[in-house]
Parts: sequence; C-alpha cells; structure tokens
Amino acid sequence: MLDRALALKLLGDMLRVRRFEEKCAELYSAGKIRGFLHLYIGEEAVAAGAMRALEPDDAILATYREHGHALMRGIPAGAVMAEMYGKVEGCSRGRGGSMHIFDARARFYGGSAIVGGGLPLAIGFALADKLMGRPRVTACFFGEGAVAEGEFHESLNLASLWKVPALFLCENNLYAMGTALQRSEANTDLCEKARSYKVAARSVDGMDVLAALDATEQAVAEVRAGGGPQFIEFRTYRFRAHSMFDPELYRSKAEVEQWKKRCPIATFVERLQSEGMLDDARLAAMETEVGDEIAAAVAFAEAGSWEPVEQLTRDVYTARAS
Amino acid sequence: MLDRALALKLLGDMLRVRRFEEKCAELYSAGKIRGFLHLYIGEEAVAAGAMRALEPDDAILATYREHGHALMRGIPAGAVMAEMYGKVEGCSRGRGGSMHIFDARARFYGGSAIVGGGLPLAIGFALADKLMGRPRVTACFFGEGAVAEGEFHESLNLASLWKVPALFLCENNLYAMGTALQRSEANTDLCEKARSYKVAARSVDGMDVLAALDATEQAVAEVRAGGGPQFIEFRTYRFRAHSMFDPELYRSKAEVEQWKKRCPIATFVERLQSEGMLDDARLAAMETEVGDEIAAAVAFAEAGSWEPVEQLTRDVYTARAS
Amino acid sequence: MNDTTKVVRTTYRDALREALREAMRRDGRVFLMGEDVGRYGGSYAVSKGLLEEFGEERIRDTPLSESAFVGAGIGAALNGMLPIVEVMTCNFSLLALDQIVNNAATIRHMSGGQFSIPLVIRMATGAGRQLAAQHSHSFEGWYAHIPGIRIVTPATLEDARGMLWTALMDPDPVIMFENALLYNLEGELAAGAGAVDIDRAAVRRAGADLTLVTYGGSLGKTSRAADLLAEQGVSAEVVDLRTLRPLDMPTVLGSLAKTHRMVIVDEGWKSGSLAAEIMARAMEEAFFELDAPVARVCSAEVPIPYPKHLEDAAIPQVATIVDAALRTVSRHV
Amino acid sequence: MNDTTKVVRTTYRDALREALREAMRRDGRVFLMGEDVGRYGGSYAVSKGLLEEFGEERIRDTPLSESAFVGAGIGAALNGMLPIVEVMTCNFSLLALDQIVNNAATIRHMSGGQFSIPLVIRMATGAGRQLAAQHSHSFEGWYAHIPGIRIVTPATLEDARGMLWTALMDPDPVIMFENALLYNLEGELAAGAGAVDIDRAAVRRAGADLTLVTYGGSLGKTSRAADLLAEQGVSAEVVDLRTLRPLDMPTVLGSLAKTHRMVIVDEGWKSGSLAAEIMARAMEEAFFELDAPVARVCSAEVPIPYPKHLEDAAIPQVATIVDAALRTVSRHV
Ligand SMILES: Cc1ncc(C[n+]2csc(CCOP(=O)(O)OP(=O)(O)O)c2C)c(N)n1
Ligand SMILES: Cc1ncc(C[n+]2csc(CCOP(=O)(O)OP(=O)(O)O)c2C)c(N)n1
Ligand SMILES: [Mg+2]
Ligand SMILES: [Mg+2]
Repeated sequence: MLDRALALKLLGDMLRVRRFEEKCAELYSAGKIRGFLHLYIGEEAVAAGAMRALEPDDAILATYREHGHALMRGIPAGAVMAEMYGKVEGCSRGRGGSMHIFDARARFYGGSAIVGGGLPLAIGFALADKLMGRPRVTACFFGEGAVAEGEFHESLNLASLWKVPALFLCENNLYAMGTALQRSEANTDLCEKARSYKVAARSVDGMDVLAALDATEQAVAEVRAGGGPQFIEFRTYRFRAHSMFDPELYRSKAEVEQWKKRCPIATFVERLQSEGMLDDARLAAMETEVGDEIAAAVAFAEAGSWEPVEQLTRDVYTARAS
Repeated sequence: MLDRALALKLLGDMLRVRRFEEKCAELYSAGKIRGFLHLYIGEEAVAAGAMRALEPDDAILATYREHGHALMRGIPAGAVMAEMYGKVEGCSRGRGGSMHIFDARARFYGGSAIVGGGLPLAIGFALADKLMGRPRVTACFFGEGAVAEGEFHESLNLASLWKVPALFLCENNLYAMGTALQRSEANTDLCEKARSYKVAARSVDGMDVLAALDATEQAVAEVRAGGGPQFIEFRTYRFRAHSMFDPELYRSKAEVEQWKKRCPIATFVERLQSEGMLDDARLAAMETEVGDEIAAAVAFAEAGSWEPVEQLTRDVYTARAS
Repeated sequence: MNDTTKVVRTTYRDALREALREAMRRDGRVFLMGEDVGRYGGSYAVSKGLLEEFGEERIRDTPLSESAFVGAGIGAALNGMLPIVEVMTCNFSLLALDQIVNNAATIRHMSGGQFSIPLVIRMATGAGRQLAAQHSHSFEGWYAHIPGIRIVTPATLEDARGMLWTALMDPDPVIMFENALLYNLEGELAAGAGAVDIDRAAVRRAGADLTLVTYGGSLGKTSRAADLLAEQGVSAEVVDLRTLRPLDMPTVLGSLAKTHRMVIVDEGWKSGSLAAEIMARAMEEAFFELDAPVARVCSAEVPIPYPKHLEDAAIPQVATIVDAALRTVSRHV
Repeated sequence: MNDTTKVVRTTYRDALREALREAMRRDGRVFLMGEDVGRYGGSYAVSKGLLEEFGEERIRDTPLSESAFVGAGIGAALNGMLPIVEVMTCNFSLLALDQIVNNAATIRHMSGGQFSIPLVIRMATGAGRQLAAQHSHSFEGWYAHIPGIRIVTPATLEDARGMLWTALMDPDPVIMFENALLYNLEGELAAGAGAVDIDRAAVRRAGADLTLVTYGGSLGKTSRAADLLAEQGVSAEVVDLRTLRPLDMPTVLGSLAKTHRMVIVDEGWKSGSLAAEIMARAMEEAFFELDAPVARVCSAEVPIPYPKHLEDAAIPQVATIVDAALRTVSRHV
C-alpha cells in the first residue's frame, strides 16, 4: 500500500525540481544564468526516488545535470540558485555555477563536468568508509554516455574487486548529447555490462518515482549489508535539449512527444488523484509552496553579492598558517 | 591428422624464440643488452601458433614482451638482436631497444611499453582497412593485466560497435608483474568480459601450439569473413621473472615448476617424437640451425654501428623538403 | 584557378567547415571522427551538414572514449588514412594524452623514422564563456612542450580556412587548437582561399616601439590593445605565432630586433606558460637586444571560476595588455 | 626526542620506506595503494616489507587502472583519509592526468574552498637507465604548470625521509617525483631524521660567481659540475629547488642577487621547461641584476632513445653543465 505522506513528499520533490529548472531556463534567457545549463526536466523521478533511499551520512557524487539532485539532497534552493547566478552566497561560493554544485553539509561532492570523472572518486569515497568501518554508502550518478569511458570500466572493476559500498546510479536517458545509446555501446544492455564485473545490477523504469525509490532502497540495503557495489539503470528521458545550445537534430519531435506522455510528474499526479490521495486543492497548494520557495530562492540570488576580484586566487591552495 | 611440415615449422619457431631469448638473458648479464628485458620463455606456443594464422598483409601490434612475436613474424634475428644492442642496424635503428621492435616490411607496429596502449591503435588500423575495403586483419597482442585498463574497455567497445577486422590476442600468463589475475579482475573469466562487448571470444590452452594455431585460424577466418572483431584468451605462463629485476616474491617456486612441466616446447617435442615425426637427429639439426642463426644474429649485432650523436634529433619530425 | 580578388563574408566556423569539406572531397583517405561530429552537427556546429554530404562512414560519431578514438586516429594514420579527429574541447583531451604523447609524438622517432602519422587532431580551447574550471582550459601552450607533434592555433579566417589541409599533408601529427570564442568571428575572406603555410609566424601589424607576441584567441584583444596604444602614441607590432611548436623564433626575434621591447599575451596559466618559453628564448637569443625586460600577460594561476567578473579577471584582457605594454615601453636599461 | 647527532648509513630507497612506515604507524588514516606496491614489493622495492607489516588493506595492490586508482585516492582524501598513491612511473601518469588536473587540482577552488584533498601521489621520474621513449619522461616541470597541486622533488636522503609526512599533513594534493636514479643513492642520515619543510628551496653549496639552479635527479650532476668549476676557479652556488610548485623564488633570486649569473639544470625537454619559467621569472623580477643572460641545460627535444650514448646526449650531463656555466661567467653585459 502506497504511503500517502511519502507519495506527496516524492511528488513535492519532483515538482520543486521541475519548477526550479523551468525558472532556470527563464533566467538563462534573461541572461542571469550563463555558461552551460543542463536541465533535468523529464528525469525527476530518478533522483527523487533514489535520493529518498539514502541517508544524510551517505555521500553523493553527481554530474553537470545535477540541480535536481542538489535540491532533493536538501541543499537550500537559495544556495543552489545563487550558485547559478555566480554569487558568493552560492553553495560553491559562486565559483562553480550550474555544473559544479558542491555542499559539504549535504555531503554533496559535485557537480562534475567531465563525463565519467566522478566514478573513480566514488571508489575512493567508498573505500575510505570501508577502511574506517563506517556504515555509509557512496552514491554516484552518471549518464549512460559515461559507460563508454575507460573510467567506468576501471571503476566498476575496482569497486567489485574491493567490495566497496558504492552505488552506481546510471541515468539512461538514451542520448549522450546527440549520440543515441546504440551508437555508443555495442551492447546496449547496461545491466549485463555491469554484471560482467560481477556487480549486481537491476534496471528500472526511471519515469516511475516509486519504482526508482524501491529499486534504490533494495540496492542500498544490499550495499549497506556489506554485499559490495550495486548498479541500477534508470530508463528515463530528457524532455529538453542537452543544454541551452542544442538544436536537437538527432531525435524526432514525435519521439520526444511520445516520452512526454510518460512525464513522471503528470503520471504520478494522475495516479495519486485516481487513488484519492491528491485533490486539485492540494496540488495547487503544493504548486504555490514550490512557487514561493523558488521566488524566495531567486530573490536570495538576486540579493547576493559578487565575490571581490581580489579573492580570485583564494582557495587554490589552503592558506598557510605562517 | 597433424601435418609434419607444419609441425616442424611450429617447433622451429618456438625453438628459435626460446634460444634467442636465452641468449638475450646471457647478453643482458654481460651488459650487452640494457634497459628492461622481458622474456617470453614459456609462452612461445602462443605467438608461434597465432602468427602462423596471419598473412603478410595483416598488421601486428605487440607489447614490450615481443621479441618472440617479432622473430616469428619474420623480422630477421640479426635486426632484432641489433635492436637489443641499440645499433643502427636494429629494426628500429637501435632507438627502441627490447621494448620497441618496429618493422615496416613485416607490418610490425611495436613494441609498445604502455600497458594497453596498443589497443586503441589496433582499432584505427582495422578501421582503416575496413574503410578502404582491404581484406586485412589487425592482430593486437596484450597481457591479461591490460584488461583492467580503460583502453581495453574503450577499444573493445569501439571495435564491436564498428565491426572492424580486429583480432584481440590476450596472453593470460596469470600475472601482471606481481599481481595475480584474481587480484586485478573481479571477474577472471576474460572471455565473458569480451562477450559483454558482443565480441566473440574463445579461450585456448596457450601451452599447446596446435591449439593456439587452430583457435587463431578460426578467429581469423571469422574476422576476414567480415564478422567483426574476435577475442582469444591464451592460457599460458611465463617461466622467468617479469623482467630482469624481479625477485619473484609473489609466486611460489612450486607453482612455477608445475607449469614448467607443461613447457610448450618439451611437450610438443615429446608428442612429435611419440608420433614418429621427430627423431633425435632431426631435433639436434634444428637446434644447430637455430644456434647458427642466433650466433649470426649476435655477430651481426656486435658488428653493428652506433648511431652518430649528431643524429639524435633526426626523425622527431619529418625533414621539411625546403 | 583561385580567384584571389573576389571576397566573401564568412565566419571562422564556416571557414573551418569549408576546409573540412574541401579535404573530404579532395582525398578519399580523409575522414572525420569525434563525439557528436555527425548527427549533432558538432558541439560547435563546425561539422554541421557534413554527415549528410559524406555519410556516416566518413563523418563518424564516436562514443565517449577519448583515449580510444584518438588512439584509433593514430592507428588509422599509420595504416594509410588521413584522419581528422575532433576532441570536443581540450579539457577532455587529457583523457587521450597518453595516446598523444606516448604514441603519436613518439612512434616516428622510436621506430627509427619508419613511420609517419599524418593525423590532425582538432580541439576547442579557451575560456570566456563562463564554463568554469573544467571547461575553460587553454592547454595549447602546455602541449607545445611535447616533441614530435606540431601545434597550430588559427586566429584568423584565412588560417581557419587554410591550416587544415597543410596540416593533413604534413606527415607528422598536428594538433589544431580552435579558440571557442573565435567560432563566431565574422569577416571577409578571399573566395579562392585555400591552404596556408604552417611554418611561419605572421606580423599582423607593423610597429616600431614594442612587439606584442600572441596567438589564437588573444590575437583580437592584442590587436585592440595595439589600437589603444597607437592612440597613446605607442606603435606596437603584433606578431601572431600561428604555430606554437615548433616556434618560428626568427620572426619573433626579427621583430624584437626592431622594437627591442616585447610583451607576450598568452591565455595559458602563467607558470610554465608558452610565454615563459618565449621569454627564455629572448633571454638566450636576444638578451643584448632588450631595452627592457620582456613581460607577459597570462591567465591567473587559478582554475577558471564561473562568474563573469572573476573569469574576466582571470584571463588576459585588452586593458591588462595595454598596461603591460605601457610599463614595458616606459622602462629603460 | 630526535637524536640529531647520531647518523646512520642508508639509501634514498630505504629513507623513503622509513618515511612510509612512519606515516603508516603514525596515523591510521594513512594507506598506500598502487600497482605492485604489495606482493611485488614495489617496482623499485620502495615498499618492500610493508605488506607484511601493515596488511593488504593498507598496502593495497591495484589493477592496472591508473585513472581509477588515482581518482580513488582523491575520493578517499575527500572522505577523511590520508592516501598515498604510487603511480609506478610518471610515464604512466598521463593516464590519470584528467583526475589530477580536473579533480585533485580543482575541487578546492571550484567548490569555494569547502574541501581539502590531503593526498600524496608518488611517482618515479627521469631517464638514464636506457628504458627508451615511453619510460624516460621527466614530467615534474610540466606538472608544475597546474595550479592547485604542489610538486616536490626530493633530491637528498633528508628529503626522501622527510618530505612525505609534511606532504601528507598538507591539506592540498602533493605530487612527489622520485628520480629513479636516486633510489640507490647512499649516504648518511641523522638517526632521528623526520619531517622537513616543503616550502623552501635550499642552497646546497655556497658560491659567488654564478648560481646553478636544479632539483631532483640533476642535483648530483650539478654538484659535480660545481666541483669541476671550483677547480677552474669558478665559484658556483647550487640551489636545489626542492618544490617546483609553488616555486620559492625568494631563495633563487636571493642567490642571483649575489652572483648575478644563473644556469638552470632541468631534465625536462627544453621548450616549455621549468627552466624556461625560472628564466621568465628572472626576466620579470631580476632583469637588472643580470650580468649575463640566464642559461639552461635541459633535455634535447626528442623522445629519449635507448642506446646509452644517445640517452646520455639527450639529457643534462656534468660536462654540459660546466660548459654552460663557463659560457655564462664569460659573458658580460
Ligand atoms: C570526458 C568528456 N567528454 C565529452 C564531454 C562533453 N559532454 C558533456 S555532456 C555529454 C553527454 C553525456 O551524456 P550522458 O553521460 O548520457 O549524460 P546526459 O547528458 O545524457 O545526462 C558530453 C559528450 C564531457 N563533458 N566530458
Ligand atoms: C600503463 C602502464 N602501467 C604500468 C606499467 C608497468 N608495467 C609494465 S609490464 C606490467 C605488467 C603487465 O602485465 P600483463 O599485461 O599481464 O603482461 P605480461 O607482462 O604478463 O606479459 C606493468 C604493470 C606500464 N608499462 N604501463
Ligand atoms: Mg544520457
Ligand atoms: Mg600477464
């Protein structure tokens, strides 16, 4: 039986991310956010489900498409938005921008813009916990495009060989920029690939937040029980362009429309409504709450300050005591 | 039915390599050969079998443990020995030494001392042939240690995705320096790993030259027929240390002795003798012939010349016409 | 017959595309491979339309496997092709550096001169678009440390149009760094523009009081600085290195022999920059020509930050070039 | 209490091992990982015996996966450990360069100073053992281009013994380059030798006529050159940089202010060498102190060849250092 409180939380998570990112797109057009901006719209169920299965002590590593993960991990929307603006009040002091969200308190370790570059780090995180006997999990998100990189191979092998508590969360949205999975992988069965390293693997519908949650909970339990690394493939889709510069020549409008019918938010709303867990008033209230939070985040970012130019070279190295 | 002429050829190949390398070890102690020297002793059946299945037009890429491959590919022993000495008459002009045997005529493209570094090249070689419609095969030798490198992963995927005529020849001698396979691979079934890229794979006894030949012939036939890449695991063993500096702390003498009983040369000699294909006189004649060849090679190398120091920077770039 | 009088308006991006198209048409051994060069049209739209014209065998999308596809380019070049490999940006090229240094740059010498590697690797470089620390490197000067490869840095439409073919005809590997801010550069180009030499630096503007040496994305800023300096009565000669390895020192030193003062503008991080190398060469080869110490304007020693004002502060700007030039002309031995 | 009077005979290799052992004993967060550090005993036998003492969790053999295990070191450091990662030789470190540049060197700044990466990466470097083009690189100067990492190059027994702990206590990533020819270096070391600073260069020999600046594997050759120069009446001061990034320029310039002449000895390839950077700094910061152009003795611009005579010709030698020094003292402004 679906727990109503949990369901509404998951819906709320997804809504926050969706509206936050829609606002980001708007702010990008307005020139407030610059650089590359990669939206997660369409994929919200993955992080919403996965993140709920993790504990505050666990470590998270993500990619450049990580605003949603950051929000759902509990980094305040204002700090994330200020980061997008490049303000000092941003969670990375404004230095990182959209692609480099970091937050020590949330144990959110980026925000990595080198495809596959977070995977080796994840092995080290998990190894440290194992060596120290800490019952933590390291969760590493990455796209299916990263599977072709040597880092994927080396990292999965190491994780398995050393049985470290790492959770590999592969967001398979079928495209790496304009390259479809079948053009990047000779074997498109990603779970089979993971299993070739003797890493337990499961594939799940990434458009279904409950499925995502359930799969992650199971995998986390295995990892925490000391069973070594686990791999989950989330089958999902991004509704928007890869970044703000992408003319989307590589896929058809019809394909996108087809997937949009499976919008993780709309379908979940429908389901909750049909199960009588959600009415229009409640949904409207949620939207209002989210809208308020985002408005406050934007106001926070707008009111933020620019790092003085004199501080440019601060934190390249740790300041010496002497 | 075993063809006697072929069998004697294969035996001769193995003998040449064995005696050549024994001589190298001696010359190393005498200070004539310097740098790193990696002997192939114990593994001769692999290259002897594999090389016979390839045509002159095919391309070969090998590792730093490649003297045997070079000899069996038809590079004159004198040119290989002179290379070990560092003389201009060496097949790489003396510039490469033991780890970097190259020979354009033999289509022998190294001699690569970065583990896994030859694999990406092999994809390009094979792709070129495919694009040009040339019915050639590119054969790439590497050790089981290379399987852990990202280059293995990226290359096998590319080869399979693009169906290029590449032949992956994995010499599994159970150790990468002092690291046993089970300490480097979570999954020690290398064929299963290859198959995870949808590359057809077979495993064969690398101490049996006929098995090595047979497996390679089958694989080459598949590749040449346009079936895309093939992978062969040769289960073999090196009788000597990794290089001349290795105290061999990582394996027991008993294990080495056990494997030596399966010496590819001794067992093949026995078989040929028991099948009446080889008598002591013939074997002695072969040894004499090989001994003469090696003596001539050493004499050739000894008589060779040192490249003038003035030519040090020659061939860093192609000389400009003007 | 090239008509050298008619000119067309074009962009750096289009000039690069024209060069690619010409190379593909001219020689069946040429092919282009890299991430998203085909269906996506190239991450900077340089190869847009080429897939339709040449097909997917020759405009070859690759998986995210920088080491393997760069290595494959080397192998294909060794096996008779003229490959053009696009690494999306130089930031990602570190993943392929082993192949570049240990194979591409090395095989010719190490094999005693038996093999040529007529490979061209193209990559975008440079900061200025608020892409932050992992997407803003300027590695061209760093790559120039490696013997065995040539480094070219087209800064003009002519060079965007002309360097590729020359580089492809070169028997050795050439890496072409395209500053991403230049792709939209617009201007006029001779209708018949074609291959250009890649051996010589170019004096882009003559001057008498000091020499400004630069290349690639900094040429525009340096030229604007020269304009401002002219307004202040300082006549700056602008040298565009064009090729960072091997360096055309005769041209640089020729200019220095005239002006006796020099400032180098280089978007690389200061320590260990290409600018340092040119200063070292000036020290070695023209010390007694110098009327003032050679100065440099480089990037701050910091991973490039995201916010515009910090990014601007991190990399060379017209104002900092002018400052350095004025300080240099005001010093005396 | 350290007994600083008693001395023991030891080698560079043993001093490194002692430093590893001390670090492992001192702090449970320390562990060593790399290819063949355990069962094989380390490819240069540096870690021999440590597996037996500390077990395989803390003396951790890795597969051939440079990118992953270096990245794992970064991750472990971010997660509270003090990892020591051994990359067998710097030649193979190119495979891990993305992790080093884009993660280790960058995360602190890019995250606004939230995270420290107290990681030490050790690697062997240098030519001289006839290992040819793919095993003879000297990349330490090249690495020194990267902001965010520290580069140390122990050249003495004291530094082999003492730099590791200081580096581990440093909150930022430190790469330690061990010239492979030094492992067998024998000499006396204070019995109680321990941690040493890694911020300052050291004047290894005082002199008046010129400054010889060097580091790592070239210190011995440079010192021998100074001996020969002394026989010829030239008094050379020898500065051992010790740390290549950040450079301790005050020490270098202090020596230069005394001698007014300088030669830099650096096994890196000449173009874009660390030596170039020091020449640039001299140009910028001490131009008017110079009585002669600063000179450098670097490696020839060539993949290092196998034969001894060619290898010798490719890298700095005592005779070439003496030559450069004599030329430098004979020049006048
Ligand atoms: C090593 C590397 N190569 C190329 C890029 C450029 N790039 C950025 S995102 C991307 C696609 C990645 O696809 P995927 O891993 O599936 O993640 P998605 O964007 O679909 O979430 C590419 C090619 C990069 N950032 N890093
Ligand atoms: C990238 C890289 N890392 C490390 C080394 C050092 N090294 C040389 S050979 C070797 C072992 C390779 O083992 P394997 O691939 O099984 O080949 P084998 O020596 O057994 O023939 C190692 C670690 C290297 N040459 N290249
Ligand atoms: Mg994707
Ligand atoms: Mg092996």
